Amino acid sequence: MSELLIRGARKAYGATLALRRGDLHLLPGEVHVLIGSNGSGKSTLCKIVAGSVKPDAGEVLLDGKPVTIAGPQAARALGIGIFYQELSLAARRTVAENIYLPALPVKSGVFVDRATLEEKARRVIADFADVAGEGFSADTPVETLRADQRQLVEIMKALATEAPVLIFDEPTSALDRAQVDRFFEILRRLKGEGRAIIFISHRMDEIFAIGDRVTVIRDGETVATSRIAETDQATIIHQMVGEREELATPSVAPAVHATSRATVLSVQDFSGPGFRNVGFEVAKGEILGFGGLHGQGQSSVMRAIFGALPHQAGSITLNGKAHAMRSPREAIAAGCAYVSGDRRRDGILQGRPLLENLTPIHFLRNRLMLARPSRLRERALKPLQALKTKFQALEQPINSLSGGNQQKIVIARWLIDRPDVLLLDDPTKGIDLAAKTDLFALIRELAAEGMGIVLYSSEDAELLNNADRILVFNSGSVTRELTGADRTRYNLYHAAYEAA
Amino acid sequence: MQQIASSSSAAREGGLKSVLQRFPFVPALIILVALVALNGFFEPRSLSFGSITGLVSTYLALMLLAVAQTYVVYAGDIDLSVGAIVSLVNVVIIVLMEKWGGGGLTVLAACLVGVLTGIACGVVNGIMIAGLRLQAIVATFATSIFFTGLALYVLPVAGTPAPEAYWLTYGGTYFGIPFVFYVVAAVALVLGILARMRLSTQLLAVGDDAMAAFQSGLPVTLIRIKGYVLCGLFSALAALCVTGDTASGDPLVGGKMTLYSVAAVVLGGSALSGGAGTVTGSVIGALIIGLINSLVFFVGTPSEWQNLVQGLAILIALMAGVLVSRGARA
Amino acid sequence: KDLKVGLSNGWVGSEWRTQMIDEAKAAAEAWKDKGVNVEVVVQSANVDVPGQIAHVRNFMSQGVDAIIINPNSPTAFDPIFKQAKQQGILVIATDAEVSSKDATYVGIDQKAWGAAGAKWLAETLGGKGNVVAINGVAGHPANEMRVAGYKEVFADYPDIKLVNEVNANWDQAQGQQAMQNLLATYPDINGVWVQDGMAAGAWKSIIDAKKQDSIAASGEIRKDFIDIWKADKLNSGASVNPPGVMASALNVAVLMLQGKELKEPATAGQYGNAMYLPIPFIDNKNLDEAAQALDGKPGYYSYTSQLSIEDAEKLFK
Amino acid sequence: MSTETAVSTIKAPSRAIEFLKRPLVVALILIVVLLALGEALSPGFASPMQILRLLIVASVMGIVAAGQNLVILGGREGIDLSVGGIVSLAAIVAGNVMNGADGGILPALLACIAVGALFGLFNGLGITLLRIPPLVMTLGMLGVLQGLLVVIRNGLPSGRAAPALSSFVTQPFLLGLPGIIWLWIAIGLFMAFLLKRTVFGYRIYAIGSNEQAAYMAGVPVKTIRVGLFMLSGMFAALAGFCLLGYSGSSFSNVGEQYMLPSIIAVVLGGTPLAGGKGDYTGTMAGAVLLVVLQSILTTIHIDESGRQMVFGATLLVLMLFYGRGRAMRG
Ligand SMILES: Nc1ncnc2c1ncn2[C@@H]1O[C@H](COP(=O)(O)OP(=O)(O)OP(=O)(O)O)[C@@H](O)[C@H]1O
Ligand SMILES: Nc1ncnc2c1ncn2[C@@H]1O[C@H](COP(=O)(O)OP(=O)(O)OP(=O)(O)O)[C@@H](O)[C@H]1O
Ligand SMILES: [Mg+2]
Ligand SMILES: [Mg+2]
Repeated sequence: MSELLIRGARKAYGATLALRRGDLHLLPGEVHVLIGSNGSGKSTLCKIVAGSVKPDAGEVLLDGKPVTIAGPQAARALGIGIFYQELSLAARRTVAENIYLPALPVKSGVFVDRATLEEKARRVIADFADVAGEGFSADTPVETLRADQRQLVEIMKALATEAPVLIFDEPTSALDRAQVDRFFEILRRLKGEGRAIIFISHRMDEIFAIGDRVTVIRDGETVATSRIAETDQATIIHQMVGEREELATPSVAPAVHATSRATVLSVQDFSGPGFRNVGFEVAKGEILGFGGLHGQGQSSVMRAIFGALPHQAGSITLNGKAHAMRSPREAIAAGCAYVSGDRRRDGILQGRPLLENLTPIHFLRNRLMLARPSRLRERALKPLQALKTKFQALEQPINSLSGGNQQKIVIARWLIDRPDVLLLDDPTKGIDLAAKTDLFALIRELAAEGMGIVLYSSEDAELLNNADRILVFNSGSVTRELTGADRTRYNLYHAAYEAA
Repeated sequence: MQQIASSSSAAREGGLKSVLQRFPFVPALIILVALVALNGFFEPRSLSFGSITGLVSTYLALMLLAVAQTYVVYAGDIDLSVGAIVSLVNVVIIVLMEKWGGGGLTVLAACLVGVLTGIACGVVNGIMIAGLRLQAIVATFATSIFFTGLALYVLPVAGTPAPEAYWLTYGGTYFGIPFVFYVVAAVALVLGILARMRLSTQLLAVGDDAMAAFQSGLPVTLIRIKGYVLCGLFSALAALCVTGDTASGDPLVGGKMTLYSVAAVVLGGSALSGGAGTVTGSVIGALIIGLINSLVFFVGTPSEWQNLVQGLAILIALMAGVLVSRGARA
Repeated sequence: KDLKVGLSNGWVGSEWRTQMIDEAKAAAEAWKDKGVNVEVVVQSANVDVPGQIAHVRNFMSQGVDAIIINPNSPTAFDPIFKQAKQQGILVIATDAEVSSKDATYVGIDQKAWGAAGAKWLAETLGGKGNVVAINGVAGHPANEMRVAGYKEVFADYPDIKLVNEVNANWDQAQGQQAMQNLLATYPDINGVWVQDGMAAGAWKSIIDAKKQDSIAASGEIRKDFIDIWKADKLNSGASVNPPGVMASALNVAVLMLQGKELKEPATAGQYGNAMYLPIPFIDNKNLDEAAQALDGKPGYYSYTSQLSIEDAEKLFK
Repeated sequence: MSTETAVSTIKAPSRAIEFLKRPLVVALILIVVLLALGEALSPGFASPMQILRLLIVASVMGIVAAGQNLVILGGREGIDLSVGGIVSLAAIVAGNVMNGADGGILPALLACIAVGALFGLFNGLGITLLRIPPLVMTLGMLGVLQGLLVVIRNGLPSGRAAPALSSFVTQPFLLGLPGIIWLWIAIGLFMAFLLKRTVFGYRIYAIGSNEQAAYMAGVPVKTIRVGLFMLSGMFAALAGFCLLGYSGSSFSNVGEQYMLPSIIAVVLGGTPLAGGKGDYTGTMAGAVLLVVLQSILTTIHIDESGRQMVFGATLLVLMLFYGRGRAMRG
């Protein structure tokens, strides 16, 4: 039974004020939702509580007593367990070792007690056994797991602490529906046991499904705490965005049909790692959605079209010309763009200025040899404005931006020189609602200008609201095409869950 | 049908892969066996018991030094001062044994001081790199200069002999078995114990992703310092072996061994980036280096070509080691 | 009977060592004319002391009759030489002395080598002046013996002041840099005692500073230096450590293997197992002869001398 | 008690302090301090002539470090241990091609640059195509180069520098500065242009900071990396060429002393070994700093053991100034 009170937490990174005044009152037996737009300071607040970030000011009270959290170890000792948004896994260690890494069971004081470890891990894994998917066991090295499975390991790692206070910083961003459901079941059970739980997500439906109370944080400052039952989506969004009234109702663009029927991208009999016999066409001005459960080949198909994965069979025709697409370079030269949801791995150039992050595609498409910063700056500013990116100067390093704004930079790099085909592979992962709205408005605009767009999203609502046509993937193949009035949530789920 | 076939082939592949994952030194072992066979083919007497004993006693020091290097490599660090530590410990024990008279007990006491010296060097390295967050390659290069200076201070000129009691023991035979094999057995036992210790797993986890390990609540700084301490300890043990084989003090004796120790670790299938490897592999890697050197001679390479052929052979073995161990993980 | 002799060289960082091996091989060839088949097997590589111990072990595996070694350590080979002797192998060290009672040293006295250069310098300076020394690798026995040699000589000249000693690791460029630094801080030096390998570099700095007329410094025995020495009329003197030492050692070894006995047993030196060869000295008096001896040789070729078979035979009963 | 009760206003670090923390500035200040110290210890140390001579030595180091800098900036644990071997090889090749004749300078320059590029190419191909870690690949290549040097010296006469090259390196050329210093300045400008004003430069930083992301953004990762290692080989070869002019004749192992110090110069110049950050201006200051430090130690009259201890300790202290990594707990 733990009650956690955080008052006036503050953290600055150089000139960036990540957290201005973080307040949070967490009670035993509740799931307390923390919500706020990208870069509002949620993760920073969590990391302060978990001891991995040192606050500049503020106090933490545990059960009414002020405590010093000197580091992650101290936090654990105080009974605080955390799921990190960016995960904290050792890729080459096994699932079991990862789950118990902070507290490996020992015998004789120094030796790892393998038997106990495996057994304890099996018990934790058992909770997720049927939703974890293939190849998930206690002795699997984490590096061989899929993104959603890794997130499950991080969840198990947090659960294994059996801490009275548990923090989950966007634990569901890569999970599929069944996995989320299972996770929520467990959260409810823990809540029943009297644990105090912080839960962060950008998905409204999840928040209302699991939360008891919600604290909204805006620009590093706690603005309101209310009971979920006594608030609604509109109110929360209003609190999140402040004065930006027009965003209070999420704008849902009606499905617009392709303005021109000219095919810009055609993929036939396409097979490769994780997908088989996929075929489709994208017309100019069309937004084609990829749907289905997580990891059914949607991402692989996009990466293969983009040349980042090899394909074994099939053809890719872009603007009427066949391309082998052996590398991203070739795809980019052909007019293809790809935005990955995994920006840390595929997107950002860590530590480099925004300008350098924005220009690589521009260089390649214009075959430039010399870099003239003034010219580049001019080119780069326009797409940043279109995406409403928050930044101070093009010279600031990209890691000084929040996750969402980093993703906007990654998207903007493709928009300096318009591509013909835009492949969006879960592009809004970790982006806040306001930014999503901006982004989809822009995507629609780009389509209207004649671009062909392929969109995969792990959020069904996003697909349904934005795609003109949806191909539902199941086990690496397209099993259903939803058009026009068929694009309903029911149809989508039905196609996704039926046996391939 | 199709699915069944493909999944069973995946299982077979997985079998080989999991063997390599559990025992990443298997490729190195194969190279080692091949080298032993080639040595035996070109010079049958090199496989005689005496020659093998000689090989082991000569390269025992490098094996231990490779082991020392492995523990820091586990955590993604590197130690370019191991050779200097060997030199320092060598001169320290030689000078002490001479000063204290060279009797049985004083020899042991000197060895103890030597081991403590090695540990102290490890602590210095650990504090510099893990504590004060200097970059391992350059910081240990700087400490290696410092340790070498210290060794020169302790013994300005190579030459002071070790007491006979010391090197006769090292080179001696007991119950029909040469002393070095007892050492090998003892080392194997210690390594087996260390491999089962929590520290090994923690070092590997830190090497895998230090930030993740820290956020998980591991005392990363302390773990890395412990890695350097283990490294210093095994470097000191290597120095004891060098002293046994050379029976004298030399403030420069270990200098060239540093880069060989790194090569041995890589040959043994450990990743320099940390997080993966075995000490067994490193021991095998050290033997591979020794056997390459003797093979180049036994096949009758002209003297002016020996360096080039050795260099090429080691380069190729290094590349093969990296390629195979990556194949195991890919 | 055919003889098999193993040659071990543990450092390949200089042309001198290459020449040493080449001359030893040539000496083995020369025995053919005498009807003695001497087969040499060579291990020449950059190795550390343990690596060179492995050389000896490899020779033992091959069953050679004698081992001639240019050792990387004076004392480290005691145990392995003992084993070699037990196998009936003759062990001869050259160029650097070893402490093993089971080996014989055939080569020059490094201390006398250092002393000869110092004596020349002291006399050239008329017994007074400021002198600096540029040494090889600190802690290396050959270096330390040479240092002991010059220290002893300079001690006899109270007006010679040794103002600084530095180490330049037998590296020509480092010798040049060291000299440059020394010239800057001690503008009034009169003499430089420097070992071969670095002397050419030191002289380059002296010439660049246009001080070649006011400074006397030791020189080298390599042809390209001797050419400059002659052309620029440098005030230099060089004690010769001839690369032929290993050839000399080989000739002695073959005679020993034939069962001949030395007239005077090898008992010189600090370890009582040395047989010292004469140390030629080149100065301006005999520079022309030296230059003539090197005529037509490549630039890296060192002035050399060795015990011919006949010379060696004279040492035996 | 609270985590940190003081309600502090965040101190925007003052501009002056930020400026003083820049590696380049730190290095320059330290250079001045060391020169003053040297002058105090031995008058004449900081005379203009002597500073010029130090700069000549520093420029050779700086040219090697230019290549090292590029390779390190390119990330993926980029490092080039083979530069020492390439410097030696290039000096021998250049000496043999020109053999004392001024007319041979240009062919000699081209020949040794080609040799440097060739070995850089081998390094680059091993590192990109076979994905051997750079430390391992270049360490192995160093062994091969050392062997090659022995073979080559057996077949080639040792060459001599042309008089024009010697005077270019050691004699005043323009405005009282020797040609090599002008060359170094030109290389400094070239590097600044390359890194800040060319697409190649942008791409170096891109692959250095996140190779996978760079690949996905169409950067020809392998081509760039091979190019970096070729440039490193070429800079090392150019340094070998200049070194020939400095010392007049080529001799073995001239390059050995540049291997690890070139890395130290880069680190002292503020480029972390992790890559993706830093520039060459800092490295130039780092090279001068290193050379000034070394020569101060030559001029003071202490034992070699003392010199080495002071040198090692000073390097560690310098790294503590600005070579430190980030704390885990931000
Ligand atoms: N290590 C860091 N260095 C510099 N700035 C940082 C660092 N970590 C976070 N920030 C900045 O602090 C602010 C808050 O970031 P934080 O990660 O807490 O946001 P968040 O609410 O979790 O956003 P998201 O929903 O995108 O995850 C952002 O502006 C971010 O750029
Ligand atoms: N299929 C892939 N998916 C994602 N990343 C990849 C893939 N293949 C390679 N990479 C990343 O990019 C790096 C370089 O890859 P690569 O093939 O193929 O360079 P490249 O762009 O083709 O260079 P070049 O055009 O000069 O051949 C790899 O080391 C890896 O990190
Ligand atoms: Mg966050
Ligand atoms: Mg390619």
